[in-house]
Amino acid sequence: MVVGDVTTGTDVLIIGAGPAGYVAAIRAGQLDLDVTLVEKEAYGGTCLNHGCIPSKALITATDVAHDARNAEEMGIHADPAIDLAGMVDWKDGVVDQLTSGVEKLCKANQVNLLEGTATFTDEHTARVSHSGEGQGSETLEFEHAVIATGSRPIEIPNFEFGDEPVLNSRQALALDSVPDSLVVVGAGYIGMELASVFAKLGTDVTVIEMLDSILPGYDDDLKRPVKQRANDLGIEFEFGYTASEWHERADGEGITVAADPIEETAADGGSAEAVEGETGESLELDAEKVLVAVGREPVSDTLDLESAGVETNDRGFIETDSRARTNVDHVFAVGDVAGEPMLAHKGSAEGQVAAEVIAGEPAAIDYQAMPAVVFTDPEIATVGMTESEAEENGFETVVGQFPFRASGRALTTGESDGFVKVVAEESDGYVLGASIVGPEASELIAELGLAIELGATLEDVASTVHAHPTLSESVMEAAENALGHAIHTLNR
Amino acid sequence: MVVGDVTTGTDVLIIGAGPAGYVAAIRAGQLDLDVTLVEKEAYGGTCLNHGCIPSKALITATDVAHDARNAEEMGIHADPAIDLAGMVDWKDGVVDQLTSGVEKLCKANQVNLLEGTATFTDEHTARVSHSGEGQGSETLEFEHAVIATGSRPIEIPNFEFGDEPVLNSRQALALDSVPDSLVVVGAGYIGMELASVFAKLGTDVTVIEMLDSILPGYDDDLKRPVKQRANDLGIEFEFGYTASEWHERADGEGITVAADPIEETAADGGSAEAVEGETGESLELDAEKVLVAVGREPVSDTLDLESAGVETNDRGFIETDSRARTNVDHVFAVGDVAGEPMLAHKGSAEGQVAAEVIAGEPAAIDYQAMPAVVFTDPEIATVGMTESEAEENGFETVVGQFPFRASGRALTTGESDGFVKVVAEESDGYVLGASIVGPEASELIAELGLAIELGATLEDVASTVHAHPTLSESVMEAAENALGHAIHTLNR
Amino acid sequence: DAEETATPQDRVFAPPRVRRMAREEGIDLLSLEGSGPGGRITAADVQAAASGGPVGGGTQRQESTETAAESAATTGDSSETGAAAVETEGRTEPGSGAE
Ligand SMILES: Cc1cc2nc3c(=O)[nH]c(=O)nc-3n(C[C@H](O)[C@H](O)[C@H](O)COP(=O)(O)OP(=O)(O)OC[C@H]3O[C@@H](n4cnc5c(N)ncnc54)[C@H](O)[C@@H]3O)c2cc1C
Ligand SMILES: Cc1cc2nc3c(=O)[nH]c(=O)nc-3n(C[C@H](O)[C@H](O)[C@H](O)COP(=O)(O)OP(=O)(O)OC[C@H]3O[C@@H](n4cnc5c(N)ncnc54)[C@H](O)[C@@H]3O)c2cc1C
Repeated sequence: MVVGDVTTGTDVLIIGAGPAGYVAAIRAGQLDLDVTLVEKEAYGGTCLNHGCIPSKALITATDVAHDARNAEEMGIHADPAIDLAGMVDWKDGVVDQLTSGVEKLCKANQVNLLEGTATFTDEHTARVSHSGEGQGSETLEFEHAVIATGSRPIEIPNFEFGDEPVLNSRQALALDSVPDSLVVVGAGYIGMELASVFAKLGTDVTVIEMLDSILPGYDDDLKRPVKQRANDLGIEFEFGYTASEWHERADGEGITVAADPIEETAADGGSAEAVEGETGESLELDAEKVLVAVGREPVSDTLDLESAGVETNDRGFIETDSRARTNVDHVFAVGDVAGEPMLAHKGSAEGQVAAEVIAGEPAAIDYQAMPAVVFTDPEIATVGMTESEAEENGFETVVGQFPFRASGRALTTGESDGFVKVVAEESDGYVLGASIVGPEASELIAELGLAIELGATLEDVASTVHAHPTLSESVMEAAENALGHAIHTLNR
Repeated sequence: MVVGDVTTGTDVLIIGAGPAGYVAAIRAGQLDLDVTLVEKEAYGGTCLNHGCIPSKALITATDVAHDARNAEEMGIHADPAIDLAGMVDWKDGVVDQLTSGVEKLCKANQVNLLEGTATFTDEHTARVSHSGEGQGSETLEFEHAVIATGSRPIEIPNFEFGDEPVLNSRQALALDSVPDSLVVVGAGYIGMELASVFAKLGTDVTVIEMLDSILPGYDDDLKRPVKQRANDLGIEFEFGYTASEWHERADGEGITVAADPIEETAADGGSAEAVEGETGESLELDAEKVLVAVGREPVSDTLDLESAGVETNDRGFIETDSRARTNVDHVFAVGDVAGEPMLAHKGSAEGQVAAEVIAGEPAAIDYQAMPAVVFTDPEIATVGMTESEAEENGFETVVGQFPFRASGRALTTGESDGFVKVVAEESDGYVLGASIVGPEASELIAELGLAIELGATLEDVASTVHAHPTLSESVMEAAENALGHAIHTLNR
Repeated sequence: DAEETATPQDRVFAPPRVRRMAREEGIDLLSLEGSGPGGRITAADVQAAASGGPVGGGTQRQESTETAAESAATTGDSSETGAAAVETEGRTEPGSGAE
């Protein structure tokens, strides 16, 4: 361990060991660069420690219980008991396995790992301060730097994450007892994923959302099955409201969350729930806890970026070119800090590009299609353009659709809500985009991502033999439907 | 309904409404041909009524119970009770929904449906006899015929499917109470799938197999996780034995199945179980029922094929060319009756080709890759060539592999046995084949099937962004591994 | 970049749409040199072979019966009413027929 101020040199300094930074580090190591990866908290970043992995672990585990509890139709009678502390232990075990794996992979690829907080001191040096007792700081000289400091949850006025009943997603994923009731502020994907988890754990969940529907940005037809399922789970929604403050209840039995109606929404009657006889009135919701999930913001303000001359835009994101370069030629930015979409695989892909560009390879961010998945019940997955995006981009489109209720495989799993939709260019049939809501949407989207990347046409997808009985046949059928000759659904 | 002998004409006569025949019929209807589909028993054939669909329904349902029962590690404590009669009712409901859907789709595509048994009377006519009381028969004149009569389970000497404790797969899928104990003869995919179902229902299962391992034809590394899981489920194996006869036990408490050692196996010590101190000795296994699943044979002997001049090979299969044509130009054969692989999607694909060829389209069976799935626990899925097949075909190959235990998504589902393996041509990196054993193998194989059909390279697959956290990332990582730069596993 | 260790002669690397085009044109793909990545045979290669020379604008591509169906599907699906139509058709799909 390095104590005091020492200066060491490195070819590539990578700041932040989330999926963007550690992937950049491993790839740079593979390319024989001398790499130092600095992480202030935990290898794997938000994704492995407090995001993708823990959330998906709890989603899957609560689904196992939920599916068994609701399988009477299938002749299965079960009344599973959930021990959340045990579930969280298991989840923590999964996280440990993956984060220690990341550490090992870094070492095996000759990445120097350094624990500490990095700040820039000038264009070619950074200071790394170690937080442990007796640990000082050190100065690192670098040829290239890769900023991969990620993002953090946005706080809203009067809801501080330090205060006990107020949770961010990270704290919610670490609870070891099930709250009786929970208010979720924000119906984006994180809010909706966690709302389902808690509802399946038996919590009474109410979601407050400023806009008039869940999952802003997704097409209505994709949201419909998710909203329906959420209703079935007993999740309540208050659209058109914004959380204003919370206070302990006088009876000491929890908190009250207050929410004000959004002017516009109330005015134009956009949200049925918001106007129903109480226009302009505030809501008071009693609950045990409140989870604030209103979005994430880049971690770009704690790095002394100015010392390196690196600029951010007005939202705090570091803008980059197709080589993942910032305005400073030898400094790169990847992952959430480099902008939307704030998704792990987007960060990993950028991390690989940054490493390859530094190694002198002709890499570039030139994906035709970036997938996105929402792990709600059912899942939503999209890749490429939606129909309206394609049209805005000047394409004449043809659309094919296949409902899972016509899929033999879906019926045999008892999960047949949703559909596969494929958008293609009309004249030559090139696949432009796809969206799926339903069972295994997250996995099924992969084939369509490959189709888009390879410039495949509807005919290519339709004439590839898909195994029976699988959900992936629905992808083929959607393509056939667009061509006018689906077998298991009517065309036209 | 037609009574007595009437002659009607049709452009296309299709015999058998399984996935080969009904798909041919729907496609022919879409192409505006005048089609008559004759079925003697049930729309949807073996697959929907007694094969793919009912087996997958029971596999999924028993998995729901099994997963809940074994989720203590995840903090879930459940003791599900299974009511097999209820489960079978549910499964029958799924089957009904699909078969009535097939019937409706046929009608919507202007297919004439005829219930009865068809036999050829000459090259251009067939007789259809109706089985109902008072129903006679009729003669159909056709321009083209498509034979899609499928296959049936093979009987072995002394085990007749009519005898009560002897079951074929169809009868096993229709049981409405759980047998205490079951001997399964044959460790092919049908035997193994059903062995798992019954083991998960609580039956003591013993599998007798002539050869020295499960799932003949599959590579050892693919079989290993399946064999392991079967052992964990308490399934016992007797390799190197062949079932010779069965008899009721004297105490009336069930039956005894006798099995003889296979000479060769015993002689060369191929099977540890078979030789262990009892070489050459017969086995006696007590059980409640015995399921015989030793393979399937084409239904080509009940059609008076000679009258139409259509030939079969020595195994009874009708040989066809790449247009699905038999030796008689206007007669086509599709599905199980036209040869291996006897899989539903292979039959459907051939059915489409036959319909299109009859309509004058330049269709052909020119798939580069035919997927195959075994729905064991875990699933096995393959497409294209194995490494050794590729080498036999003269390719220099490179192989990439990714173990699910390194997949974040797999760990969050608690299912991380198995791997993805990709075989590619070395110099240009064309993907030639893939095999997967593990969670959702059946769905993951689709992307690789498309890759092969499109002539995609390893690089194409590796540089397609895959959503995180998904199992499909493992496909990308296997491709990266073949290229020497996987991120989440070490490269050679 | 075609090496000696070239791929076995009877294997064609071309997507299904190109294979069908070749069949329509009566062209044996094995006789073509691919111009796509790694030597993959492209639609343009088939068109070039079909017209006995270099490719033109690519508009001559023969569409089979699918063209009509495609445009029908487009008009149906690109509007709100198209979506409604999909719903209605659903009634004849497998899976939706159970009482
Ligand atoms: C609940 C939740 C669920 C999610 N689910 C998904 C999902 O299913 N799929 C998906 O694609 N995405 C998901 N995300 C988003 C995903 O987590 C992020 O997109 C991803 O983590 C971004 O990766 P990154 O490497 O850019 O940043 P991060 O993962 O945030 O990592 C940044 C790292 O940098 C470190 N760091 C910051 N500043 C410094 C410094 N000055 N010095 C040293 N170290 C520093 C931090 O400690 C952190 O470890 C989810 C997020 C949340 C919160
Ligand atoms: C337990 C089991 C599980 C299986 N699982 C899978 C799986 O997961 N995936 C997969 O791909 N395959 C699976 N199969 C195989 C699959 O069922 C067959 O490959 C498929 O059914 C073949 O389709 P087909 O149309 O050729 O024949 P069939 O489905 O056998 O249909 C033939 C039809 O023809 C009718 N018929 C026969 N003779 C006449 C006549 N003379 N006149 C009128 N009608 C006639 C029959 O009544 C029958 O309905 C499974 C099979 C079994 C038994």
